[in-house]
Amino acid sequence: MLNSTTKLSYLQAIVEAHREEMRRDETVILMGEDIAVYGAQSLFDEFDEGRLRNCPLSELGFTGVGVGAALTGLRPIVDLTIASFLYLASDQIINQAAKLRFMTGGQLKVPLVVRASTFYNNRTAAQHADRPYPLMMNVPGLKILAPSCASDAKGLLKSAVRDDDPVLFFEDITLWGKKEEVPVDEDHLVPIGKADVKRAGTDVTIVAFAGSVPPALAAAELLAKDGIEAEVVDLRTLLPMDKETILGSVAKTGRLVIVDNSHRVGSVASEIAAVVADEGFESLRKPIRRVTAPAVHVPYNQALERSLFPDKNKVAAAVRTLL
Amino acid sequence: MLNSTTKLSYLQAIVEAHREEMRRDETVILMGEDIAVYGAQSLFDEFDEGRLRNCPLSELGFTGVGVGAALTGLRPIVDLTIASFLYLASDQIINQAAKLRFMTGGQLKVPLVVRASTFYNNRTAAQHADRPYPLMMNVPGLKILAPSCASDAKGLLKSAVRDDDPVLFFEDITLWGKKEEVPVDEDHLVPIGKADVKRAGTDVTIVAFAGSVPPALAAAELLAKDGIEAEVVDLRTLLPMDKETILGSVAKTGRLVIVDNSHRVGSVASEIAAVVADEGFESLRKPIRRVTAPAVHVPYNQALERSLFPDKNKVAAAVRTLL
Amino acid sequence: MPLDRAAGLEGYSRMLRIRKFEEAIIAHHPVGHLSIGHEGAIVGACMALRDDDYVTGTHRSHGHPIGKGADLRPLMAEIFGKRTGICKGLGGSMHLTDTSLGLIGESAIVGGGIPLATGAGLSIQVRRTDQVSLCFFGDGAANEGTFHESLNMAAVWKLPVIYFCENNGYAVTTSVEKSHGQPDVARRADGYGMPGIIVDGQDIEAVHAATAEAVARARAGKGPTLIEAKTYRFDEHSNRLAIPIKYREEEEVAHWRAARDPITLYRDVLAARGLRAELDAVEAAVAKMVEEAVQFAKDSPEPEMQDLIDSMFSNPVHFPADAGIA
Amino acid sequence: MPLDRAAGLEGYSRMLRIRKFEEAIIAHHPVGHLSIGHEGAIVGACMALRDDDYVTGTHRSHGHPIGKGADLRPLMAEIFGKRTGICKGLGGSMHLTDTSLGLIGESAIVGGGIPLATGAGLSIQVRRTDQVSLCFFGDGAANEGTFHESLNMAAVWKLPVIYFCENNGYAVTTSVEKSHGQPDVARRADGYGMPGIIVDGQDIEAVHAATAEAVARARAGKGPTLIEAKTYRFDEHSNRLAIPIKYREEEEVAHWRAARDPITLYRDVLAARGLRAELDAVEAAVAKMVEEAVQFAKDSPEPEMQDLIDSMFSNPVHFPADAGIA
Ligand SMILES: Cc1ncc(C[n+]2csc(CCOP(=O)(O)OP(=O)(O)O)c2C)c(N)n1
Ligand SMILES: Cc1ncc(C[n+]2csc(CCOP(=O)(O)OP(=O)(O)O)c2C)c(N)n1
Ligand SMILES: [Mg+2]
Ligand SMILES: [Mg+2]
Repeated sequence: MLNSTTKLSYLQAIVEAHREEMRRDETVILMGEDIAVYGAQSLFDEFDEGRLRNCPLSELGFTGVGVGAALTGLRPIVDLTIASFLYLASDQIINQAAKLRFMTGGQLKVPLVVRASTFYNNRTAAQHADRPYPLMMNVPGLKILAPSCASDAKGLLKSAVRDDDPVLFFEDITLWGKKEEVPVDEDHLVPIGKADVKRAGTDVTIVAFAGSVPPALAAAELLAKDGIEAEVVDLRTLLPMDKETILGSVAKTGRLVIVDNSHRVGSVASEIAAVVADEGFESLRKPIRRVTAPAVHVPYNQALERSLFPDKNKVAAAVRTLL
Repeated sequence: MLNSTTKLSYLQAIVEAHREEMRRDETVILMGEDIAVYGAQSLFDEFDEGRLRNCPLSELGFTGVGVGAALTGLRPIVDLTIASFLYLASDQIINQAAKLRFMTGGQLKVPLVVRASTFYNNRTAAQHADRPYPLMMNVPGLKILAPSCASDAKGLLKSAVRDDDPVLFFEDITLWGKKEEVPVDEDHLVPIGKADVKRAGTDVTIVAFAGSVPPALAAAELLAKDGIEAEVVDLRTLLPMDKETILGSVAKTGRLVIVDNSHRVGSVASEIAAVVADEGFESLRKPIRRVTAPAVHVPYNQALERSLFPDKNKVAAAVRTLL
Repeated sequence: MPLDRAAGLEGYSRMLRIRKFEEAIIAHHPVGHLSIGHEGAIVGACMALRDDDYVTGTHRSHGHPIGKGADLRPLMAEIFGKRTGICKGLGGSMHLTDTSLGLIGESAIVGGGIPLATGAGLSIQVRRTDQVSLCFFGDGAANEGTFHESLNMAAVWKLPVIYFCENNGYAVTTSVEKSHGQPDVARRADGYGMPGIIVDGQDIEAVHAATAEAVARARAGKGPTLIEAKTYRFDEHSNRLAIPIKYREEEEVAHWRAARDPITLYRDVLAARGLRAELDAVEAAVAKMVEEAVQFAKDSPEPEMQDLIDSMFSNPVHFPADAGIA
Repeated sequence: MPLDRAAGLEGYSRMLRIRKFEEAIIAHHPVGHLSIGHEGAIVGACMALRDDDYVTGTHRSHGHPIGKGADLRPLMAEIFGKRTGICKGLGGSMHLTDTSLGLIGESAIVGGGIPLATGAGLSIQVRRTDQVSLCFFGDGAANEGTFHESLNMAAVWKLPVIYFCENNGYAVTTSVEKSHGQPDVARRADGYGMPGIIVDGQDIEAVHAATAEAVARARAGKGPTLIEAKTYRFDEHSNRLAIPIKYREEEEVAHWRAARDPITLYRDVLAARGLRAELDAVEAAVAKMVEEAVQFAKDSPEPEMQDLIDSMFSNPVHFPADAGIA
């Protein structure tokens, strides 16, 4: 039983994590707009509306309500649905959730999870398609998760709910439907702050996360055909970053390519590159390449939109420039 | 006359830029809370309240009002006063100002300037002391300025007002009172996107901006006593960055230290490091060091607060690790 | 008071253009949020405006430019994501913004357009023109902070803005009853010292009359008005979003479609005014317009990376060189 | 109805503690935003609460914990930035938050505390306790989107929250007349289907009565109330901010100080009730409390980096190792 698994999609795994944690702890609640539309409808069969709050269109307000509830005995999960709406709520996340414990000299704790889905490659255009992880990385006091597969999504979300600090949980809609075997163990947790080597290799390190992991792995297969063995590190937690795993891999390969679906300038990839250019410089044999979305907005036209994001060919090409 | 100058503080220079641009172009207006308190009181003698709008406490709203006015024939300067309030307005800046031209296929232009003062080292604690430049660097469509001296502040702000794209203008209150000779020429403009070598040197490149320039220059003087000649590059524009000047300097020195008052993780310094670790790797002889504020919030206690920020000794020490 | 003959027929034509344009979308390129059911509210409001008045809209963006009288071809081409689209295929279904008719942005960030319309009002006041600015938004948007902040500013500054709420009773699956402390958005106006008016959104002439009065107030420098048009969304929230739950009764939908359709209701009014022949002519003309629009969209080329690049900045600096475009 | 003898004297004592605490700040460590003038509003509201009821406050944060009955020593130590401060010297003047009395945050982001208080109300409702949550905010804060979004949610969900506006007529230099569409914050309540009450903030017993009624409603599950206390700031906005312009008349300030001081007004009331001796005793006791608080603050050590590190995370991961602390 403990080691048995069940096939779930990424989104189903997220819903299961809700179900298990809400069963385990009655202080866990879910808040958001039209939560039933975003996968949670099955939860209504089991939990009452008191713990499943459909909110008015008030992102800043209900995120702050989640913070206030977290300060007073609940463990809220606030679903902002589409990550492009995160900006509206950012003040409560940055100035309140991330700072209240500090500003009160440790008197308070903020066990809050904020979910947001990066809604790109979906023909919804510039106001829906942002991947704003980097905007939050500069904020002390937050933890930021961005899983690439169903079991990590489930295990990380459960860890987030049990964590006493505010956690941002980025879902990737390009992965929502992706199915895999997921542990059924209700205490299957994925630790916050640990990367996962999704593929071992010796010639180059490819660091990726969330929706950039599939193209990274596909590129590794392409390269393997030419005898190039890429190690693919799935970051999983963006903040705090697992520097040890990244630096360890680069120490072995001497080459680093970072794949990130966010805009190039000020990206997650930039932070990883900065860390390695300082602490891993001695092991670097080649420049650090970032394969990212360019610093332009996301267009409605589907072909143009697709052309902006990293794919296996772009990743493989970047690797080849280092050989 | 054209080459004559007058002694002004950094804040006075900013007010003069307003005065000159409001005289030159009657579509330029200033909006914000208690604008008289933030240096603009002398403008009331010359311009009517129609163009000097004291706004209600509605940061998201009046920033969006500025965007709407910019779309319809005005060139608004929106003063958010303290940069820690930027998060409240971020949705209108990111989802509207930065995207509207793109989303309309170029039909619209957004000649908007948003001012925000980084209010640190001032005993106002965590909810007032943020330096959130990096949070905006990931946003395509924006230009971000952060001057370090009165003449750059005046010249850059005037360029910003004349620019047809949205521009974020970060003022640094640790510099507000700093006086220097400033050109009186009403067409004295500092170009957006150009860094300035504030001190020439051959042994190490120190990149800094805004309030991190004084410690960088002071460190250079310290180092000079030991015969180490540091080149200090004042970035001035954070987005788009003047890569050419940075890479050119590193090509000469082979060593790079970046000084940034923002939090370490996902900082402006990280982006610079990433660019150089890719495009300037061949000229790098040593690791890239970032001297930043640590990834913790800003405390009220003055001694603790001061200890967080880069100073000449920390910068000099970082340089020495590269020799 | 009723619209005169010509205006009445034009109003009927614009309502029908919205309906047929969106039926064509369903048939040829099913994307986005439809305004079917809202035509009376949208066109009634737009008919009270001049071409040089400003309008902001929402994710439900098709009706607003059509109501303002826009050419259907670039709008349909935009739906198809084509280069000849009103936004070069970069904006898409939620952003049909035709600036030649004063539209300054259809915001897919709910509530995001409210400050923009307010800013247009400020611009009008500072530039001392006699334009007005009209802001379309939904019942759900009325719960966003931007609604509160914007209406208050417009009231303090007496800006020439008409806040026009298309209250269709729902925000996706969430009813007004479950998301508003009390159900009338217009009742919030008093808190800002602003008049708030409720009007039947299915009656184009009632909407036009209420809006015309608010426009007159605004042009006279008397400040903003909040108008709430009670209307209904005949189709699902978006034909790209699967709705797994039942949130409104079939009978309710059926009733509105059968008895409260703004187009059939107004057709009867105009027919009773003896305009049968003219109505037939309008219907033929609209059918042709929509057909041409679809053909135009189909025949149009896709946008290219250069179009995207050209749309990013008015004054590019180190761009596109440093953007990392492959 | 009047406060009984003990409660009246306690109310007088708390008002006086605020006044003397802040006079000591002016004398010894001039930082921050003073509540002098607001004592009647603050204490009248707090006296209607239990120790386990929640309170959120503002940048003008000294009065709220004192009104709730907090020990003055850790508060004064916080003003001095000392390690023994209620927030270890990390929060400071704008954030005197004593969680032992239900305070969950004094927000220096104007309007930022309104959702927090609302969330405490949600928590109470979900956990099914009979606590209430009281939210202090200013007239300026009432123009923030958080005010609108929070009050609407509290009304829809019938949360046990009391929204208490300290309307002192100004936000820094901006008067209510120049920043609100109409001057009464309480009039906005109707838009959310919530009762809105205006009370004289200089009359502690009137404030207490109004708040007690709202608290009773909230405990009974009848939902939130908006209370607007008309009050006045006797000193400048902040004694750290230079105000270069004249935004209120000296006569106005003089009138409030002379005729509308909540402490002298209430002293007269209690004196008339024959409590002169008790009042003298209270005054002596308060003077001593404040003296001890100042001494405690002066004698206390500075916080260290370790205190800062310990306050960052409840569950640190790779911290402080990766934070870049020199
Ligand atoms: C800020 C924001 N929050 C949520 C959404 C997702 N969303 C799109 S439309 C919509 C409902 C809007 O309801 P309403 O304002 O009544 O307009 P309607 O769709 O009914 O015309 C929601 C929640 C969004 N686009 N923007
Ligand atoms: C979001 C935000 N905007 C602006 C400020 C700067 N500020 C601090 S207090 C204040 C005035 C607040 O007025 P009010 O709410 O009436 O409270 P009062 O100071 O009168 O007690 C302002 C504008 C801030 N701290 N936070
Ligand atoms: Mg609706
Ligand atoms: Mg006030």
